[in-house]
Amino acid sequence: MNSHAATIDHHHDATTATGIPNKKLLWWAFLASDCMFFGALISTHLVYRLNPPPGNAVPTQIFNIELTSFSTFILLMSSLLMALAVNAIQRGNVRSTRTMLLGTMFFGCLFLGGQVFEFTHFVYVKKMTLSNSIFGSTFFTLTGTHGTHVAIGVLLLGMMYVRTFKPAQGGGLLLNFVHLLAVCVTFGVAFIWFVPGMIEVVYGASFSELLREHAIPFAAGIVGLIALIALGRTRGAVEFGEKNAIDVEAIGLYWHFVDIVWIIIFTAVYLLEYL
Amino acid sequence: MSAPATTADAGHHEPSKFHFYIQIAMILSVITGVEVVLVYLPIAKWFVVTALCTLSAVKFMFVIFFFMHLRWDKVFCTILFFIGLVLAGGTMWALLHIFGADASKPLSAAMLETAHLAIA
Amino acid sequence: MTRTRPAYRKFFRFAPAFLAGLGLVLLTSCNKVHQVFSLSGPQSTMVTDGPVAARQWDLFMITVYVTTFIFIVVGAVLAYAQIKFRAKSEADEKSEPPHQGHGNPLIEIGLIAASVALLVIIAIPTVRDIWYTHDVPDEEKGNALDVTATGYQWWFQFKYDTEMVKLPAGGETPLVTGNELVVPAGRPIRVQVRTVDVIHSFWVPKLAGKVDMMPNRANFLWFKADRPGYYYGQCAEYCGESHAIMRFRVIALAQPDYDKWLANQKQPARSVTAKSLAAAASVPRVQFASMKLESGAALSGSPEFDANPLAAWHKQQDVEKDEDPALVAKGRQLFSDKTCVSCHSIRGHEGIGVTGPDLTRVGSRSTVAAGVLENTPQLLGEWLRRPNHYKPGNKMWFGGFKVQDTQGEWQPNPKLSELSDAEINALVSYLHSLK
Amino acid sequence: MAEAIAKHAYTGGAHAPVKKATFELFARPTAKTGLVGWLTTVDHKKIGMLYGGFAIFFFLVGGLEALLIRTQLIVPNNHFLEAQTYNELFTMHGTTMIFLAVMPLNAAFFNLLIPLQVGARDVAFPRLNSFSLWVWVVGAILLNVGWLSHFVPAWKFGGAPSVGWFGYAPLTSKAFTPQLSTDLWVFGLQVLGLSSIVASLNFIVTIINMRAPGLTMMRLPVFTWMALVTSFLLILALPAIAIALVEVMFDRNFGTNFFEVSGGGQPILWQHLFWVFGHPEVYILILPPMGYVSEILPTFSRKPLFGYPIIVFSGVAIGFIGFGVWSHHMFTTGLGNVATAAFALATMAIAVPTGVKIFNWIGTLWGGQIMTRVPMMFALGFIWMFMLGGFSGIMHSAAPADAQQQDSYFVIAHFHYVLIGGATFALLAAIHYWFPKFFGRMVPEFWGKLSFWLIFIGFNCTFFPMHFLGLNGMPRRTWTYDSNMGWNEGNLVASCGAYLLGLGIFTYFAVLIWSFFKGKVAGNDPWDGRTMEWSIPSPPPEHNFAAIPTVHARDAWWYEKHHQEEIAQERAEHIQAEESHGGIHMPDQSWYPIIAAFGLLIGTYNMAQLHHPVEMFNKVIFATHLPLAITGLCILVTACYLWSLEGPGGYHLHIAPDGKVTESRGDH
Ligand code: HEA
Ligand code: HEA
Ligand code: HEC
Ligand code: CUA
Ligand SMILES: [Cu+2]
Repeated sequence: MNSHAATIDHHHDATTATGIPNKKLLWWAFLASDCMFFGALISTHLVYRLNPPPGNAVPTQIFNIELTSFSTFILLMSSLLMALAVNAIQRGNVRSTRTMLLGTMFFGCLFLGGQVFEFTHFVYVKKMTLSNSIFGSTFFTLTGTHGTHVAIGVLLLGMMYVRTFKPAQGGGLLLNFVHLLAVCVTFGVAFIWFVPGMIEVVYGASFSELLREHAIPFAAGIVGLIALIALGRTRGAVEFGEKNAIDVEAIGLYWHFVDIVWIIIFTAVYLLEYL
Repeated sequence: MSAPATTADAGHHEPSKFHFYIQIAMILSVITGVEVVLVYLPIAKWFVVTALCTLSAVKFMFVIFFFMHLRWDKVFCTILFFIGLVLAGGTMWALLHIFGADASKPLSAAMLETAHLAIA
Repeated sequence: MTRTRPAYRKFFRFAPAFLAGLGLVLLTSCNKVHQVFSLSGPQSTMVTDGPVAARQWDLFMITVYVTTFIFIVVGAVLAYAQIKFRAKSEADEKSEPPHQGHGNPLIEIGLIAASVALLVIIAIPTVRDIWYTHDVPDEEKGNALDVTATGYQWWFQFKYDTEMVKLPAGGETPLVTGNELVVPAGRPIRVQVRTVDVIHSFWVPKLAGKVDMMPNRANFLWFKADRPGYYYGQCAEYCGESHAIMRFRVIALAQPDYDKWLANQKQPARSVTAKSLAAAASVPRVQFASMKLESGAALSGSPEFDANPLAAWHKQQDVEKDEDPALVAKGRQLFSDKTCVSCHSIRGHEGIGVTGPDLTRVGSRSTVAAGVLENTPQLLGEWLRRPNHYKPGNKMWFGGFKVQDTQGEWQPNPKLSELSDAEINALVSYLHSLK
Repeated sequence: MAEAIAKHAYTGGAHAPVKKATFELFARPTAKTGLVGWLTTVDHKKIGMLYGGFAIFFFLVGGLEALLIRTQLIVPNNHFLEAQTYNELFTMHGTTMIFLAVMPLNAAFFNLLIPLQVGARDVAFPRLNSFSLWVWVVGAILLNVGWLSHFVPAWKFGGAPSVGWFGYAPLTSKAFTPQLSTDLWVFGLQVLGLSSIVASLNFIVTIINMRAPGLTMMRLPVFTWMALVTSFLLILALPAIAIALVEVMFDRNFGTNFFEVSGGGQPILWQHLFWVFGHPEVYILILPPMGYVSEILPTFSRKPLFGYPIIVFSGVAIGFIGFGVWSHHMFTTGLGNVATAAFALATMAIAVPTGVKIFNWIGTLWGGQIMTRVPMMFALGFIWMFMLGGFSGIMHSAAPADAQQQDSYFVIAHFHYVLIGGATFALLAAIHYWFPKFFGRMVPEFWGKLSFWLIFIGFNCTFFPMHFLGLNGMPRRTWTYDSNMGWNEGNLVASCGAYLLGLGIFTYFAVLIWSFFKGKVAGNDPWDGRTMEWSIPSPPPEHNFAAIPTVHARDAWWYEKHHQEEIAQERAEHIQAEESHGGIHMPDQSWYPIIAAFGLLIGTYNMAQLHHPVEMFNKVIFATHLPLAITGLCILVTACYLWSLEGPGGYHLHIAPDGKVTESRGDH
């Protein structure tokens, strides 16, 4: 079977009883389930907002709405890139798919970095921790779970990205593994140290101070980045192609879902507090 | 099959939605902007809450129907997802009502109220 | 599948009929079986003594009537189908299959409608009674007595919110008792249920269904005792190791008796002086040699007690005749020395503790340790000697008799670990003088 | 063209090029038998049997726990067990029976039957299926390791979990149960939930997407329908408890305040989240049994199911309404009148669709030729007993009356009637019914009937008196009671009944074991069945169907039996078509699912004791368990990654005209 011999209809799979590809069905069912996950978490948060106990944190004094709005925007953009990645692979364009995947991961990282900054800021500056108020407990757990979803999404995208390099003739597992490691290190360093640090800088911290403070992680990040660039050059034919559109699309579904959950969190947890 | 897929006959592919997606993303960003501005405007609270909920719902629908392709997929996918969505929404609604009822006022919050009374 | 029907088939065919017959015979004749199905125990929900429990039982009976009716109808049809359409022989089983009918929508809709109609019969009184059992009816609100019941692992504290007692140091505080709630009969009682630790539940079956003592929630229930009586209560929500024996009692008294009881409660703890004695005692009354209790025995009510618990309770209120002031004084001293005071209060005497039940009038209670043991001198002594045997894990043992070392292991508390017989004797005399 | 896709996309993934030089960490096992064969299997039938075997083992363990409970309660003030041990026993009895016996037994039947009934060669994601199984095993281990501390003092778990099967907060907080056992309970349930969600997603896709040609949804066997509804219930209900467990876990380990009253927490929230899961859970337990019964009754009445569409619809309705009644477990927690009334009425509403099922089963019997074989007896027993249990459920739903029943033995009676008289009877029916299919041997009728009567009588002796105990005020979860409460006789009868019941269960399984070795050889279709699984050999071959069948009617096999020529021709064509494009594609076995599960075991076991130092050989090796926990999770992630790279792989089977099956790998 050749990719140019057949038109692949990305909305119909002739081998299944319903015409929906198995993977797509699996992911939609999982997302239905995930609705309940977040439903339970958001309920917990809102239930405790109904009748706050004495000594509860006051959200509006803690939130930084500009930053959060910016994060929201970032996540929306990542969704756009994800949609474009699917669009690209459905048209058989592996190159462009890679770029879009990296872009999605990059924006995901920005979002995560923003959250890391937000969390540390809340804990060290606003003195709101996981345990010193019920608001802290529910807020961190809810947004943290969402953040974990994003992080898992980045990891999955990274795996997908690395997989686009799998040589057509097989083999290369080790290289593949190193590649994945480079992705993890680079993006990990980016969202744990680099992005939050840069936000500090935007808010007035000194850049050189930052460099000195996190010298080791930054060095690791740069090594990772170089490895990424080196490994990212095309090396012969790859196995990945238009037929894998469903794989990219599946992860895309997950990614967009994480985005819509944030749409709800942004309104229910942040914006409504300002009324 | 291993050839870089860019060489594939473009005629067989469905038309690119590149520009369409960008337009959607722009609409989404604008809505987000409007939302943030809304909460600071001096208008009636009920109106803002309604507006926020509607706008979020609109964003939600845009993402699932366009970015997540529901619009182009079999309806069954939509049904499947909405089963989860509706049940989750219903459960949340019920929980919020149960906890919002007078009988559910926690003692710790009641303490806060009496403290306020004492001050007043 | 053998050709000839094995003989055992006959047995199995008649087994149901045989069983039904046996069941009937047993049900009607045998006394033991009668006891199994009789519902007249001290915690019966059927033999009710108050309007709330009565309503609940009546509602239950409505559900029983409706479901029994359905059971008889559906069961009859089912049994008929099972017998009528059974393949009679091997040949039957191999014959042409019966008509492959697929169903009949009219029958279905009819049955659905019938089910809904039957459910409405249950639903209406259910909703009515939810409101009735929730709170004291408006016309009786003015007459209601408010108390607060608080659950502790594993005992109950009762506070009379409106009955104030003077503190020796000045000021006043609501009257507090433990494990026995004394109320006036004929008046609605509104109980605020609270807890200091985990979830417990307040349940006096003959008076009212249970309401849980939820942490951080202002739950309450109401009941009314139609007549004076002695009622058994029990914690009904699993609350840890000794949940099974977290019991309590409600004693309903006629209003004059109640007033008398209340007046006495408001006094500080009773002190025994030579003057207050009716007659001099000579022998210690507690015989510890016989303290061993066999398994299976009733611990919380002797036959005499069970014959008329209310009378037994009244008797318990009387001061004992043969008190020994010296022994009592020694007991009072020990109560301080052995650090009992750190957990228990005896209003007017020593004692400031709040982690254990208030003991100001412990001698007049009919049970010890939340309904576990009858409050006889012997059993009270048993309690003091081996609290953990009678109530595993209880906080008097773990925290009093045993304390935690730095490793978190429980070590015997040198002050308290083993009380001698003489000490127990003195303590019991003292505690029983507190009427 | 479409056929070509069919061949490849059957396993849903990328097709590896012919000459593969993958750097393999673990060579893909090919052994079909032996330890490796079972550990790495992706065959739904083997996975089903493993589920079934484990589940039956735990059913016996749970039953043993029940017998210990009944022995303690046989006389008042008994000292056979200590209070703490008793509490561990009922907690683990409930948890074991529900999560480790009935649920996995249902999962076993899902695995065994769904692909056969929809006419597929395996489930949609075979390796994921194997992953669910092993993850389930991890959960079972975590829940049960606590018992070890009763035997080996060095294992300081503080005994088995003792918080009750619904673990109400705040009893589960560190202040009240500092022991490790509670942490293990939390993680154990969490892991079991993960397993169930993954398995259910798989079944949903299988049922919806892998149906044979002609098998429309309204021709699906009722069992498969109920499996579908159950799977939906699982994926939608489990998240609620998963979140609740996360919250408890955070409370215990990271000082959050979800259920911590001093920080403003409300323990009632746990109850809501638990029962949002817990009530659908009881329908998760009963819907598959309703499915078995709906298969067995028509077979032995030799008539199709009466009112098929309505039975299906009412199953869906039960599932849906089941999400709106959870607070009927909380009538005594002071919900407020409106909420109480609303939940009471919603609960009653469930009687309607359930009743519809009962009526239709009776309708199925009506006018049939009832053959009272053992499975049929259990199925009929199910109808009777489940009906009784349902009625006591209706009594509970009258909220004010429930104030007297809640947490009393009346509830124990109710749910054992629905769980044993309902779920277990149907499961025993199902085991007996499908045993010949999967082991190729018949179970002797006499011994089957004897065990039925022992179980039936024992069961009623045990649990019928409990209604009266409950109404007479006996609270549940009490390790002892006093002799003056009027409960002595009832408890004595119940305990004796339990021994009889135990004898019945013992007979039942002993006979099964005997039949496995010595039973009469069964043909393909010993009961004159109606659904597709009876059309293939017993035990079914690895590839299930020589040719994927085309379905023409609701009771597909029954139809085929009555239209033999037409079908035979169709079959032959199918076989030929399949062989012409390379034979039957079968997925390869894989090590990664079990390795991933192993990583999960290491991870969760150590996460449960995060704040304890790691001791080995009386030496502290790490200050906390964190490094080990991370190691476990890394194993998990790595295994998943390798799994995704490995691809479904696969080989082909070729069926010669004489029925001989040969295997080919690689090139085709
Ligand atoms: C298989 C599991 C199963 C099933 C199917 C059910 C079915 C039902 N259950 Fe049960 N239930 C449990 C398992 C189950 N339950 C468990 C495990 C608990 C205790 C948990 C714990 O506390 O540990 C429990 C507890 C429980 C409670 C809480 C009791 C308490 O703690 O206070 C309630 C309250 O309403 C309840 C109600 C019902 C009802 C109304 C049904 C209905 O679905 C029943 C419907 C069936 C019928 C009614 C019979 C057939 C119908 C007809 C013949 C039609 C005509 C009938 C009428 C019109 C009435 N159940
Ligand atoms: C499907 C679920 C299920 C099943 C099948 C059972 C089966 C039984 N249960 Fe069940 N039970 C529950 C679910 C179930 N239970 C739940 C959820 C609770 C609530 C727990 C809680 O409160 O948290 C409970 C609680 C509970 C109690 C109340 C405890 C208390 O509140 O204090 C009692 C008391 O009698 C009891 C008895 C029994 C008995 C006698 C059986 C019998 O049917 C068992 C029959 C089986 C056997 C007797 C096995 C025979 C085996 C052998 C003879 C061989 C043994 C060999 C090996 C182990 C290798 N159960
Ligand atoms: C660590 C605290 C503590 C200490 C010290 C302590 N107790 Fe207690 N005591 C309790 C608690 C808690 C209970 C309730 C036990 C239960 O029923 O669960 C109790 C119950 C009792 C009761 C039964 C009360 C009733 O209402 O049923 C008596 C009597 C009693 N204690 C006497 C004593 C005596 C005498 C001493 C000293 C020798 C003592 N206690 C020391 C905590 C303590
Ligand atoms: Cu308190 Cu049970
Ligand atoms: Cu329920």
